[in-house]
Amino acid sequence: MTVPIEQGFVLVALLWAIGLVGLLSRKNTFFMLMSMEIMLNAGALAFILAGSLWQQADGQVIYILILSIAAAEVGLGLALLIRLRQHYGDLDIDKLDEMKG
Amino acid sequence: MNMQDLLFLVPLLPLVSSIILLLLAGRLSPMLVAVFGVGSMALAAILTLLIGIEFIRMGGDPFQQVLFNWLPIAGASLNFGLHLDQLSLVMMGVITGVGWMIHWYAAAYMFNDKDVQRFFVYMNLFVFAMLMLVLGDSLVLLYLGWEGVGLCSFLLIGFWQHKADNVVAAKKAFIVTRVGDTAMMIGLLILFSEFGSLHITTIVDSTLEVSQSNLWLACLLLVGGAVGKSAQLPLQTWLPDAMAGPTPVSALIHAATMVTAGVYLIARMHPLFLQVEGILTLVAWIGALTLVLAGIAALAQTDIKRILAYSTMSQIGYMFLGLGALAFDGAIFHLMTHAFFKALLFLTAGSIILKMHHQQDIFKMGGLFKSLPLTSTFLLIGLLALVAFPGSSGFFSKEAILAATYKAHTAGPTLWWIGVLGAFLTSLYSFRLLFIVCFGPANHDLKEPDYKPSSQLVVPLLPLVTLAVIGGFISLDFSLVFGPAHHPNIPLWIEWMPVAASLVGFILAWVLYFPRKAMQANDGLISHFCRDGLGFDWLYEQIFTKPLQLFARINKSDVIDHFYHFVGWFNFSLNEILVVSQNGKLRWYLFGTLAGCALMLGGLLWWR
Amino acid sequence: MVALSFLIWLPLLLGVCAWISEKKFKGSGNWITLISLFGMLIFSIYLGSHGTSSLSWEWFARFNIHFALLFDGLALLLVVLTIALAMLAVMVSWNDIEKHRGFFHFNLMFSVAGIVGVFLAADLFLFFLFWEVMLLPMTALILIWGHEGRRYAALKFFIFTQVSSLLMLVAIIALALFHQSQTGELSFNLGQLQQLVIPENMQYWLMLGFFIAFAVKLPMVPLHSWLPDAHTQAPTAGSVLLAGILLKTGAYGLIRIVLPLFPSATMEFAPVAVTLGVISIIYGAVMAYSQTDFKRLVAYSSISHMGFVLLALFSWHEVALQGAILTIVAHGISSAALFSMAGLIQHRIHSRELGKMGGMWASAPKMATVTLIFVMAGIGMPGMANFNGELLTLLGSYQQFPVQTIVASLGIVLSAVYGLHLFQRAFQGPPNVDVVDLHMRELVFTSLLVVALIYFGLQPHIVLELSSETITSLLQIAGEARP
Amino acid sequence: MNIESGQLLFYVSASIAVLASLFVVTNKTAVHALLYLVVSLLALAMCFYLLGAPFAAALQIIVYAGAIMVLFVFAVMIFNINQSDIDREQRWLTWQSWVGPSLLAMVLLGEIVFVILSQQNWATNSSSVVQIELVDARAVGSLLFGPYLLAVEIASFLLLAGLVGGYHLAKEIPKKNTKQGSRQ
Repeated sequence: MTVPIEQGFVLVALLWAIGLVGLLSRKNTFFMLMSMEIMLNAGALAFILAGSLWQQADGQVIYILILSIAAAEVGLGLALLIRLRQHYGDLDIDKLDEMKG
Repeated sequence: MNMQDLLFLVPLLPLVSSIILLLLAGRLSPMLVAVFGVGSMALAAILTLLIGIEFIRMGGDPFQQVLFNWLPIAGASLNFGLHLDQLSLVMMGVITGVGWMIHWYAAAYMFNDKDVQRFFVYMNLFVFAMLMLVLGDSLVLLYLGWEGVGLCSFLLIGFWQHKADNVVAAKKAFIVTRVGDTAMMIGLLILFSEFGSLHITTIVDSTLEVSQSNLWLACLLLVGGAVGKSAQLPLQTWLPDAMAGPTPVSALIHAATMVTAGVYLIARMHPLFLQVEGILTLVAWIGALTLVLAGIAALAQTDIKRILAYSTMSQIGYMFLGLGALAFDGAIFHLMTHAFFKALLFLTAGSIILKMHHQQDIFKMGGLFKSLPLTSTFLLIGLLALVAFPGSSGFFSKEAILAATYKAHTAGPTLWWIGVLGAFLTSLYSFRLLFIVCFGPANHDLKEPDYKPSSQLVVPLLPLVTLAVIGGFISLDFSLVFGPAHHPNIPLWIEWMPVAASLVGFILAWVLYFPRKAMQANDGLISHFCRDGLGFDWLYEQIFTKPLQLFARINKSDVIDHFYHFVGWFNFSLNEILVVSQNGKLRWYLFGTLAGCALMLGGLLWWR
Repeated sequence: MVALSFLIWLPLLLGVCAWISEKKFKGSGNWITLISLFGMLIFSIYLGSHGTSSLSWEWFARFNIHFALLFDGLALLLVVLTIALAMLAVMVSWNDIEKHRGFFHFNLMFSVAGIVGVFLAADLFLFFLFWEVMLLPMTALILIWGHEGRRYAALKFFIFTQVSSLLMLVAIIALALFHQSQTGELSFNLGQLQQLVIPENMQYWLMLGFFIAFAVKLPMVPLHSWLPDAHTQAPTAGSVLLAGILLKTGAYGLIRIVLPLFPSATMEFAPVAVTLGVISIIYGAVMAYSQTDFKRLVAYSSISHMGFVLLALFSWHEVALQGAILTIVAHGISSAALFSMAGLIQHRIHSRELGKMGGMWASAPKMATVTLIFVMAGIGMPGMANFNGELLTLLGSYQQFPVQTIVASLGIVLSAVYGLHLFQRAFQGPPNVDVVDLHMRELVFTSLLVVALIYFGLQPHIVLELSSETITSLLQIAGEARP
Repeated sequence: MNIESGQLLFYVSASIAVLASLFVVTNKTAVHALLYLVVSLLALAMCFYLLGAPFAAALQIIVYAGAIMVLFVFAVMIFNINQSDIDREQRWLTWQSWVGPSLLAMVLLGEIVFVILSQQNWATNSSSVVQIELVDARAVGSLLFGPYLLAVEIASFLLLAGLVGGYHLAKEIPKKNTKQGSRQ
């Protein structure tokens, strides 16, 4: 099978941009988390692409590492969201602005 | 034992006495204080006499005594050494001799002052410094004495320091003379760089080829130092104010010794002055101008001590004139006779002031010949010597200066005429003083009788009276310092012209000031102008003091500091601005970060 | 020689002892500090009597950094001065310190250790370390025991010194790297670095890095503005140490590092440095006259005096170098003396304002006399130590920079103006306050200071002999560097 | 396998992934969005498979779309989302909130795409089309437990930390510490 490699990377960029839009425009932290998943996936796809480009397994290794990072991140993130929900009743990210200068 | 080896004791005695008095402050009775203070001076004077006799017997060759190594300047190590020659012997004689009398008088004058011990600390210290000035074998040692007398002068003018005026006068005296001192210091720098040494004999006898312009500048700066110390134009303003000190101080420091240090300096360094063109003429002109201006200013004074102060200024003007006219010996001669009669005059004035309960205004005196006959006689004798009455000491010395002035190539008839004018002014203000103080109706309620001849306030005056009368017959020999004395042949009328001028002055004074009724001080505009020292004080105030004070007031908090404050403020403001962006909103940060990425990436692509 | 390093460890150790014993027995800290300083004084003189000694231990072998000390005549002179003035600082603040007395003594000894370290260090890394070490206790002294504006003053002091020493650090590292590029090995050793032949342009920049650090410490106008605040707000002991010794570390750095390492760059830079020195002299004097605060006035006068040192050092003339070292010693004594007088007065009337003083001679003649002597020493009265320094400085500098030296001489007049201003406002005029005269302890140390000032005024030989080696080597370097 | 159909399959799954992602981002209901996310992940798994990484594709389905998404689902359950949440979501999502992010994303996307397309030599062969070869799990495994062992260990630490942290954070907290609690 052949895939035009730059088209693959355009897909990566597209997914990443979509995730970015979600991350920036959603106030709901839950949606932000999901947008981040999309972005992570875009990154993962980039590694897989590179791996198949060079015919090496390293891309997949990195994919596995990304996977574990995503798992940890989601675990922690969701735990935080649960706390957030308990505190404020909603998941408005802009309420967490106590670190302002 | 050779007497000359004891030379170091002459300055040491007053110093030791001063230190003892300082260390035992408040523990000695006034009597003991007087014994220490005057005794050390008496010993020093006697020692000086013995050394002098021996010195003359040995033929007057210069004598060096090195005490210890002082400043190991690389390549020009400087000793703490004494140098005795004919010039310094005369100076030493005047300082210890006249100084002894004044100390003696002062012991009686200040006996009841609670700070008499402090007074003698300063007085003895002053004598030490003055002796170092004249005996020092290097310019640095001379400078040590020079500054030392300045310090003592400062302390003694402000001796009664609870009065703000005295304190201000003391400060003024110190700072104005310090201006001169600084000029002299710069002169020393130039001399050192030219001659590679600061030893006086080395410099004076040097055969090195030196740049004329540098030497000229050095001489000018030395004159600057001399002018400051000797209260000549343009640094004369401090002397009248210095009269705030006790009267014996005025007699010792501001008449007999310290103020003549400038004359000594120029006489000491005269070979340098002879090497450069024009500088002696400048000295002569400074002297001539000062003597006339001081004479005019003296005419308008009402304070007896200020009259004498201006008179001192004017007499030192004569000495400068003499120096400028190459009559170095005449100038030193006048220095000596002036020390005699001016010390006498000041001490007499002190006696009068004491009787008058510290009243110094001559218009509040009057008719003293009747109430204080002895004191008034002393005053008369002193004034006669001052106006150079033929036969008195002042006559010979002033004559020597004026005669030399007429002939000298550095001076000339114009300066001579100014000198004659000065003689006229001298006579005018002297007899004005005499007439107003001693004749006419009494403007006071003095009941006490005059001092007894055995009084401690009279006895020290007797040697001074004697010297004021016959001091002119002392023949001084300066041949080894200034070269053989030469007496210019001058027409007879020139010799007697100053006497005639004095006579005219006497007659005019008789007409104007002989009190027929109670006198009042003239309060016209010109009188005021003259009384205030011809406006120099005002001028200097405007030029120097006011700007400095203004700057001090404006810049008290240091303008440079504002720059650092600005840096601090700038950073704080920057912080304030940046804090706005730190709004705590996560998405905002993310947006900022990514916008930055976009910009950088865009920039990279644009300029690739 | 191991004993040499004790000069640095001992004050630290004894400082801790004083701290602990002050906690247990109130008032014992003073004695312990004083006695241990005295012991150190004897010890350092004993060490110095054996001539130059040195020590070098490997420290960070990887970077070729050594714990290297060099104890020569100049170092001995300054170490003795340091310890003596630290003793003065203890005696002056005998009863002044109310809180954390033990910690105060520790800080004092800590700063002594740092300063002695600076004077002894023969390795630039070590030098920098001590340079920073002495900053900390001094900041603490100002911050904890200072007067009303202490926070501001301490911060300012810290920032100025820190920023400037960063420049020095950069220069040190650059120098070490340059050594590596020339010889293949890093080196921080002063002696080795002196062997380097540094290109003109690079020399100039490195020199500037060091120069600015030392000029801030010196201090030189316009980098002086920390000094009046720090001196004014510091406790008396702090002011004594600051004025007496800390300023001298700047001059010492110039003598030890800037002049020998970058001779031709300093010669090129000399007109600028000398002019800045002259500006310091005049500006410091005028600013001193402007002040109404006793300590602030003395602080500005220090700027003026240290201007003479700068003028002398950059003249590269033997006489001027002698003058610089004499001025360093003399100013150390006289300014410390004046600051201790300020401390004694403040202890009595709780103010430093000259306006609140006046006529104090009437009630305290001894104090007045002593102060008069200190002031006179400060304004360069011949026969006192400061005069020798100024005279030699001027004599030497005139040979190289006549115009600047003549302007500098005007400082003599201005010094009289501020000196008399200070003395008269405080002690003369109508009596304003009654103060207690000096008592025994105060009389003892003030008279010692008077004796020292007059002794060094008449017999400056010992100072010059101790420093002659340094001066000779500097002149040799100069001779090689001059085209 | 047919080359044409493989490529076609890639385009289709890529389109699905992009569309599903768009829905994730724009959807107002958390559960719907979550389901779209699962779709997107599955589509990506398809891509992985087509790119010759069957092991990664399997992991994507099992771990990502399976385990991780289950976590999300549990979270949604705990959140107990109701109509008011959806309404609030409606309020928050104004058209203005999309403008800025979209513009920025467009710019970045444009720049990145420009970078990607301007690279001429992607691979050693002159054509930009790569012949995909299968990289199987064995190769991945030997690499993972060979040179990447340290990374694996670190990842295990990370997961452990995530586990502990998640447990600690999501624990029931005492009422008095919550803002809600203090308000009532």
